[in-house]
Amino acid sequence: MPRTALPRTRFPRMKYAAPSSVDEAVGLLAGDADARVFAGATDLIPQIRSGRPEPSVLVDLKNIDRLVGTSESGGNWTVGAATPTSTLTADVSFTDAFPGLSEASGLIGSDQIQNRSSWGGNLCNASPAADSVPALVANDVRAVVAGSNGERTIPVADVVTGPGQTSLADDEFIVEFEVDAPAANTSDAYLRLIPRTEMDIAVVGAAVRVTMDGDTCTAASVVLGAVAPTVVRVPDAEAALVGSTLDDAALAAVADAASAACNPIDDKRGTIEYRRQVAGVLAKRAAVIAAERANS
Amino acid sequence: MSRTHVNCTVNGDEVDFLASDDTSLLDALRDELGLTSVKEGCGTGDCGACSITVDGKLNCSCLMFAPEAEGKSIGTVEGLADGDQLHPLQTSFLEGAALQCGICTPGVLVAAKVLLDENPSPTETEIRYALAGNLCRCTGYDKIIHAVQEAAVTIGAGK
Amino acid sequence: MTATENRPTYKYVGTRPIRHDGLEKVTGKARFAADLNLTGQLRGVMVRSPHAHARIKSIDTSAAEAMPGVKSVTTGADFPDIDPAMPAYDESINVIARDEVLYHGHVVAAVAATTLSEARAAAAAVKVDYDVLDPILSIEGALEDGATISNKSTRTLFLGQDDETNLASMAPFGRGDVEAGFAEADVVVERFFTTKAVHQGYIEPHACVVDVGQDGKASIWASSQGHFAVRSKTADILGWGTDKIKVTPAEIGGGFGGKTTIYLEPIAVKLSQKASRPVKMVMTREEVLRATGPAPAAEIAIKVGAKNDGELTTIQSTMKYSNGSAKGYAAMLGAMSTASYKFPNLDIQTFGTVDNTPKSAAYRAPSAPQAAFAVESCVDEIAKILGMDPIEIRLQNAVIEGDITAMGAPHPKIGFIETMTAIKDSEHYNSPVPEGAGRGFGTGFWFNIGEQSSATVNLNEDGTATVITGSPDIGGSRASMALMAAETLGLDPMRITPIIADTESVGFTDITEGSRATFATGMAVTNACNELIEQMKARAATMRGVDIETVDWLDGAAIVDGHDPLTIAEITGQAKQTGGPLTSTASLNAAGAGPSFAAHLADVAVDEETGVVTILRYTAAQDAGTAIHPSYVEGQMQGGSAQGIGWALNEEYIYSDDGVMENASFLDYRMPVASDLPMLETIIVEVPNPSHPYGVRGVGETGIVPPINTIANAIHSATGVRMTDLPMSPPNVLKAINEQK
Amino acid sequence: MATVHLQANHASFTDGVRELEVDGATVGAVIDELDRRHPGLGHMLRESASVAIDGELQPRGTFYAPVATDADLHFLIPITGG
Repeated sequence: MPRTALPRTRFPRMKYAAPSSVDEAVGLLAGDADARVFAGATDLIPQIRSGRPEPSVLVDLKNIDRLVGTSESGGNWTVGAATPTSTLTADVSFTDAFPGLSEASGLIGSDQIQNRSSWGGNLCNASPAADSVPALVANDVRAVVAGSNGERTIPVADVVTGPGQTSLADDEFIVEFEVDAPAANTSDAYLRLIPRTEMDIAVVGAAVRVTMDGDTCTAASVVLGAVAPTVVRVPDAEAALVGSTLDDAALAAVADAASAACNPIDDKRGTIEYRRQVAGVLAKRAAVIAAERANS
Repeated sequence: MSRTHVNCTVNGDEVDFLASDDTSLLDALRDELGLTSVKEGCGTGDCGACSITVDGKLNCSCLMFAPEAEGKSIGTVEGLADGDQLHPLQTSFLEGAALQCGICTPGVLVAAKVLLDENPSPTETEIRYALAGNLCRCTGYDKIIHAVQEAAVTIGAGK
Repeated sequence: MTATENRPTYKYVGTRPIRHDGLEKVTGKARFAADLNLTGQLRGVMVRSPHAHARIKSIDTSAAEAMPGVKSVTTGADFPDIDPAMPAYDESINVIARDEVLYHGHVVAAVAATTLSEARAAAAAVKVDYDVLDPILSIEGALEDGATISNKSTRTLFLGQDDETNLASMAPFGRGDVEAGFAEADVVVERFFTTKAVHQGYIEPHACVVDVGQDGKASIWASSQGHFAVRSKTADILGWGTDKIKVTPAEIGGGFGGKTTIYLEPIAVKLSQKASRPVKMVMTREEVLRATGPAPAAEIAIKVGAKNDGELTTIQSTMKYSNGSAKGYAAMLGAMSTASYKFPNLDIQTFGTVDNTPKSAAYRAPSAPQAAFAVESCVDEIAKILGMDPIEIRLQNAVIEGDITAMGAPHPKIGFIETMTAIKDSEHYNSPVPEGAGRGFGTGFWFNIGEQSSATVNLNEDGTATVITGSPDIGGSRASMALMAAETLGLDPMRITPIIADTESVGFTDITEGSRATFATGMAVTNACNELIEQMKARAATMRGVDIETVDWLDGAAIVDGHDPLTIAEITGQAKQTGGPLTSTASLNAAGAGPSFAAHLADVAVDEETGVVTILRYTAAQDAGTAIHPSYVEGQMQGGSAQGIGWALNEEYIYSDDGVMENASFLDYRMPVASDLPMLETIIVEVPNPSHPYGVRGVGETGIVPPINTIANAIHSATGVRMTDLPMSPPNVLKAINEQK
Repeated sequence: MATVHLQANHASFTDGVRELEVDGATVGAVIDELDRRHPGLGHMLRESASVAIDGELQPRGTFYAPVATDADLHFLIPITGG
């Protein structure tokens, strides 16, 4: 059934609410299944324009102190779920500690979007192409989720279950993220392919984190985006890296493993063949960058 | 339909307006406050014609709900000039012929102002990425980039 | 940088004053159509077809009419039927469907209500019962035996017959003997090229505000490339007289050909008339992409022969262009674009098709970029086979004045050789190709047109002047009008106020298209100013008490021997005593438009593992005839280049099997952003057009023609891969690289 | 006699003949004569054709332009632009 060509720029019925505490927000969600939380609305508003069902209540999370801002102690970071990604990319100590996570966050749209986009929104929009998610997973980041039954902490990898689908209950939302200090000689990198240099959705994304002992890789995580319904962790690529010096053979194995791990679709942004081939290329290139960073 | 009473400052003036909760800040600025320099080119945050500053940060007003402006300081191109004294960017755009049809110009000027406030002497590449969220279909960007570079020099010399 | 053939030196023409409308545009005060609001204004919203092709069985508007805030509703039944043989027919059914919808997003009804959200809700409540038909979505689909007829009003009249067809045109162009030509050729290159539909991409969506008064007269404020055309087209579609319609031009936020036609105005008039209230209609970006004219998709089979010495002997081609849902000349316009080279033997078969995609509209040098992609790629390939320099082989075969075009008519004076020579002499061409990159050269041209223009020039009592024309300013034409008036009168351009007047305040003026405004309207301005000089000489004779024959005009003053010169201000200051105000009007239908040629040079890097093409350096040279305001000539060259680069690399319409455009947003319809492009270097070549008082050719169109073939040739230099399908996007380039390995 | 050159889409009215000798003091007179010989062609040339007289492109709708006895007339498809 063709989509309607009827345009929409306004959102009838919807009410706006800006709670100032987590409990207040949970209350709003618990009372109304059609209520929806948002931070930057950079995905929400275009979705409503394109005809998705309109929420009854728009719950703006940006007025809750805990959801906006970052804190660091002993190299471990806590990042509010609605913190603008421009705050993270502008934070030198954060970017030094997690260069790949920072560059992935900084790739979510233009400067205009960067001042609105957040990890919480990028993750819960549950797009397979979300730029920050592969890097969050590669860094084993955890999400603190609040709801009627209190709070729980889960790996970011367990949040998205499919395109537009999350494991969060209707009355739950992410409050903050916990990022552990990286081990010694560990760093990360994120690369994505878009047809333009900006303002595009990733056709393929690849995040790699490695721990190096001299020239030898002792630990690795390789995570792909936009090549399957959810982000894909690639154990075979990780195995190919661990114990290697990232020599050509190892990198070729990484590329093959990454291509093999893809389960992509043909769509307006890329073909299956293209996504498979480029996933290997980006995984290989990201591994080299991460290793250089780990040793510097 | 419920309407929210919103208080904010726009280009330094305290203003208030009523906006139904389903209104975008773009529509509120244009229809309630008459700030028609803020243009709708796409309504999805992809063209930057509706660019404004919110507490000094660059935003697409089409991606904000009007009530989100409560207590915020909004800036548009109407506030760029100081009385009859044009901002150096406005002067360099005029002298450098950095506009043709002019529909994207207000948004480009707002984005360029934010860039120069944060980075007084940007490289060409930095300017191009800072303006990547502002589509222009007339100029090929060349004269826009040159005009921003020119304004950076003028502002630097003035300090 | 400018390369100039010796032409007269001017005092003002060729200078770069600040444009007269600039201040309003950098302060946000400029009023575009969507910025206007009238008291009691309603908002109008279209009801659009969810099907690409269907018969309308019935439309029930009763539910919509009963909804809150709704003041009027209209359907195709409110509009007169027009004879399909008349030019206005296609425009009329494109504005609002009658019994058949021809593409997804085709308007079937419209609603006006007190608020936009009420209007949208009501539009959604209009019930349309469709009988869905097979959509024709491709050129092959349209030409298949037994294909569904995509638009039953399309007839074979162009063949002197009257049958249903999916063909809009079918015409050969030819000369010489191609068989003999190929027989004597040492090298023959044969290729098949395809291009997708692309959009003009103006940032301002179509918009208008309409108020039909109690006297039944419609006042229209609209964004268009020609407000007189908005008046005549709206009158035709409504069956009204032009005296019942006044159109005031708003500032236009980009057109590039896409605003030479109309979509909203007749419907807004109907909604306003029924509601007795003003109505504003503004398209969304999605509506613009789904339902306003893209440039045609094309399929071009081509075979070019050459001798070992580089002489291009023969071209044979079959050019197929989609016109979208209505008739057009797209394919024939494409064939004309092969007129860059002498080609003693030429055989081009053209086929224009009609399908169930939006009615195509003009886009900068319509149909030329597609054809030039094919021709210039083959010429580049032949040069590489023969080991010749890509500029040398073109210089050897380039057309000059008197050479015959594909249509048989000879070329007037043109600057093709001079333009290519400017690139050959450029620092860019003479610098080494960057490590690992490839360099490409390509060319293109457009004929340009003249047509009707009017201008009124008033001299004010203090010696300032007002220049009033009917040509909307889409890229700095106010400044060029003022400069030509300044040069003719000898008056500082900053003392001249250029105005674009409504349809009741200036003489009829055709659309700003075909690069005609500075050429034709500029000619009218110049004529009016020359007439004013005669008037001022007469006034000076009166003031000095001498015979008019003894009065000369020099440098903005009347010269009478033995007296001080009389300045314009002195003459206008005495106008009351010497016969009243000084004013002059000139109108014309301009002949002798001069073709403008361009040559482009690009250095590109190709990531052979991802197919990503990066443009490292770009230079464009173009013959402007005379550059009235060089900054805006450069602007036209740079804008055309950027649009051509977007067309080459990433822009395309992507349709689902049921004819729904899948990328109807600026996120997925990928126009170049600032970080995609390098600086766009320009070289203005000036080979004056003898048919214009200041040698103007018009520069708007040509810049978009060379980029596609220039970049394709550069990609070949970098990778050895010959790209024949657009866009040359990362997936398509990587696929071509893989296939070559 | 002026020499008239037609495009193929016009020649469908002339059984494929693309070049004709025609008398006429103006473009309009030439079109009228062509229409007399080939009914329907006149309407097509008036509605949808540009004309070049001895190589100079005339604006659409110029029917009173003088035609010299030895003139070369090319009827072209209507040239427009963006």
